[in-house]
Amino acid sequence: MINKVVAGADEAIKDINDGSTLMLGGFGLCGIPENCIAALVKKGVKNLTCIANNAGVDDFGIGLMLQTRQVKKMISSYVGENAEFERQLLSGELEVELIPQGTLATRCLAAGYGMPAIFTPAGVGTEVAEGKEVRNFNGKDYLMEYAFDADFALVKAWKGDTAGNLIFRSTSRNFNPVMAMAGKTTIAEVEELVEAGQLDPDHIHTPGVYVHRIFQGKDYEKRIEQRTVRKRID
Amino acid sequence: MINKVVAGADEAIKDINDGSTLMLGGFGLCGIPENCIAALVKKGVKNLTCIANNAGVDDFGIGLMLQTRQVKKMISSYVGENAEFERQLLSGELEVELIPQGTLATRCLAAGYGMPAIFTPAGVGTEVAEGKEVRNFNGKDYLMEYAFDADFALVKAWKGDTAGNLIFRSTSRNFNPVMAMAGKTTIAEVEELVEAGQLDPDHIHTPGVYVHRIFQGKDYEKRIEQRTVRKRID
Amino acid sequence: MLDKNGIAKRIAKEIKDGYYVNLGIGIPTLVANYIPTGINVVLQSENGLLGMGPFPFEGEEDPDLINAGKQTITTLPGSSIFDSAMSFGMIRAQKIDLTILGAMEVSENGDIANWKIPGKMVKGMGGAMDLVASAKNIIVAMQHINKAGESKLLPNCTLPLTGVKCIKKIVTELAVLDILPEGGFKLLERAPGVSVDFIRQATLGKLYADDNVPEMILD
Amino acid sequence: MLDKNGIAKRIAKEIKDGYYVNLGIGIPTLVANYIPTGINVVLQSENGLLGMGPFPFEGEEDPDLINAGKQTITTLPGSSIFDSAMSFGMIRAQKIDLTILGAMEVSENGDIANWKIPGKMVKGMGGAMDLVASAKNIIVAMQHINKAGESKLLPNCTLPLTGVKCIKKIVTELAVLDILPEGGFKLLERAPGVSVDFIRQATLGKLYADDNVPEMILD
Repeated sequence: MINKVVAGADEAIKDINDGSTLMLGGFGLCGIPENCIAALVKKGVKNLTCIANNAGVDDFGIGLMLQTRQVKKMISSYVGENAEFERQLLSGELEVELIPQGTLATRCLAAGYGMPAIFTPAGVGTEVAEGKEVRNFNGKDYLMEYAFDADFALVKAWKGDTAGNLIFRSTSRNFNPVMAMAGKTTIAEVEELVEAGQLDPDHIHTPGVYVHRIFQGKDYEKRIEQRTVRKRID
Repeated sequence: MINKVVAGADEAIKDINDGSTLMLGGFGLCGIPENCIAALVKKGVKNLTCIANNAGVDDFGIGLMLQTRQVKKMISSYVGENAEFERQLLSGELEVELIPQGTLATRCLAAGYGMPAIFTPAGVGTEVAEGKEVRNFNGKDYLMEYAFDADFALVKAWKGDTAGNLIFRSTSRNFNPVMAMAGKTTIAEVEELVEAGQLDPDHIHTPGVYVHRIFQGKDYEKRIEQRTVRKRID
Repeated sequence: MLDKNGIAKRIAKEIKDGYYVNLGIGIPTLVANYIPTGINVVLQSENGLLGMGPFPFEGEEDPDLINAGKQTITTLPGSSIFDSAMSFGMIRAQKIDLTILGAMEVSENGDIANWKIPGKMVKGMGGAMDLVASAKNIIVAMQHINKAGESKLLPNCTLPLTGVKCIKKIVTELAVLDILPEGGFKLLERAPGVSVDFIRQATLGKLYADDNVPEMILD
Repeated sequence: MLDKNGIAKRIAKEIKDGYYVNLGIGIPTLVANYIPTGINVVLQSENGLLGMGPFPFEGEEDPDLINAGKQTITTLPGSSIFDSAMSFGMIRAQKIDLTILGAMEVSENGDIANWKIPGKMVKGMGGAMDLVASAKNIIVAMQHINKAGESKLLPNCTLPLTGVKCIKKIVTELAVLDILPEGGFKLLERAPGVSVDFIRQATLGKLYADDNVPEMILD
């Protein structure tokens, strides 16, 4: 099997340079590549275009890269409560392209599956459709949307093996598998890195062929954005 | 959870009538819905259009439905060594539409993912392209191929639960998950039917929302088409 | 006049046995609390879960298990997890029987605006545009009139659209309404104690009402 | 002149460390036997497997585990299983570094015909059209001349095409050839004992050969 292991986050991102286009997995703060983000902040690369469903919060996730002004453009479906984000956007320092969440996911899938474009009804008749080709199939209008073209995909998995195979845990899966397929270079950080052969081939979510570098992550905070609970007396 | 369990194959296929379009999972004889095929032969429905990668062999798989002349049209990528198939094709009793294997799989995916059409380079410049729209993206030509529209998908899984969730085993997965997503009505037969909650949510290949009926199959033959082995002295 | 829980309660009556349902943020989330007992319903969360369960007990929160509102939740026996592409795949393929979401404005031809107010900071459409464009069955939970007393059921939306000609049913603090295929709001039910005239005044779009519009039955 | 194993052996030298490789049926399958030791290569089987292992030991055949030729096989540590859509997705997305397949005819501009002979029973293209249309790096393993002594390396294919302008390298019983971007077969290596003149006579398409074309080195 082909060994994809690198020592750590710094080595994994060493060729991410100014102006790169990155995909970052995660939904809110769930399943985000914490180690890669920390390494990017440390490295200080600038003018990044980030394709990610959300932009993190002020002091965590992609928000950390916004504070250091490393992000030139965000391509997201929802950019939450993030004061620094808002400030940069209003001041014109940050470009933002908002696209429907399903379009975001499917444009990743298209890249991973070698489909140059896909059709979706999301956004027909809205400002999202401006400048886009509309096509009718069976009486319904669809927009043609193009596959993403990202230099790097940074994803976070639960377990991975030395061959780059990945298994995700619960809803931290979200965008990670489709982005893993979509990056020209895909970097995976995992909570537990095991030898090839330790994962059941039937349980692998992302086959190693899609993963170029994998490393054992560390110090995961896994911050919860909305802690909602019920009382035991329920 | 919504219960999808039916008593057996006869009940599961009870509304498959003459002239229906069916998808049947499997690659060669691997992962085919043996129980459903037997029930269709018993029921004797005719003029079926079958979308399946292969057409079985003379005395097994879809070959059984060819012997009883239940199939009007096959849509496949490869129709192997099957004397009755050949006879019916040459005599004009059987229509065959051959399409590239990846196109077959992706037209299923398109149906399951609500995409009316997809683009693939497979078949550009060949007779497969005749009458189809060719479109150039980034200097490369692609054919536009439409999502399948099948009345029923018949799939075979290894394990399933009462909520219709499916797990496939090894390469018997093949076309089964994409067809499961693509059928207007999807019928799953499983080697082992368990209660909802017995399967790990992270290991489910086909979520139950795609499955309309599920039953515990029986008497699986799982015939091997090409038994290739090596000697232990290797 | 209904409060938010009343609206949620009334909408819950539209949920039928065997439905897969996607609930948006806000009032729609409350609907989960009023799903009739004795029916089997599966909630989809578009971040990749079928079979959303209740909030976890204190101390059992799992940061890897959240819903589309980023709240910690639980799974149920029979739940399944999938990626975002499959999640919106099943939405586009109309495998979800019912979508319930909020709106700022709805027009009499079924357009909806719920994601952007010009001049205000935009947060994004999230999955709303996918949901409204794809769902075969959408119920909008919304306020009939805004705080300034202006109608939000309009001849045409004034805010940027989320989707066009996609809404068929609306439940507000005042009424249950269908949108007619040929356009116009059809009044089906009045909130307890609310008159047809009051609803007519609160509806800027074309309103059709029969002579005897029944009051909602909530319990 | 090479036999089938000789062709496979020569092709195997093109496989580099870290390659993901798809092997077609026939001679390409034999290539697996000659992959140089000391390099790490992963074989893809388009029915849904990365990391194809050797045939099972007698008595250990698993009917659920086959390759694209429907042969019983095994997995290896690090193997992964996926569905047919993902399998052809990774093929289309050019995640497979090298595809090796057979051909009935190849033209000097890189067209290939390998699936259909008019008048004969057609079995279908299987995955061949997807593979040739998508792969960035294809090697064709084929006979240079047919049993009647006629060239199969032609100015234009006479059989129905599998793909157009997609082939860049060919290994036959006589030679290793590239197809030039501007068209034409470029002779790179001769099989042991085979002359350039012999290869020229066996090649109906345009053949370019330098003065000193080396013999293949097989071991």
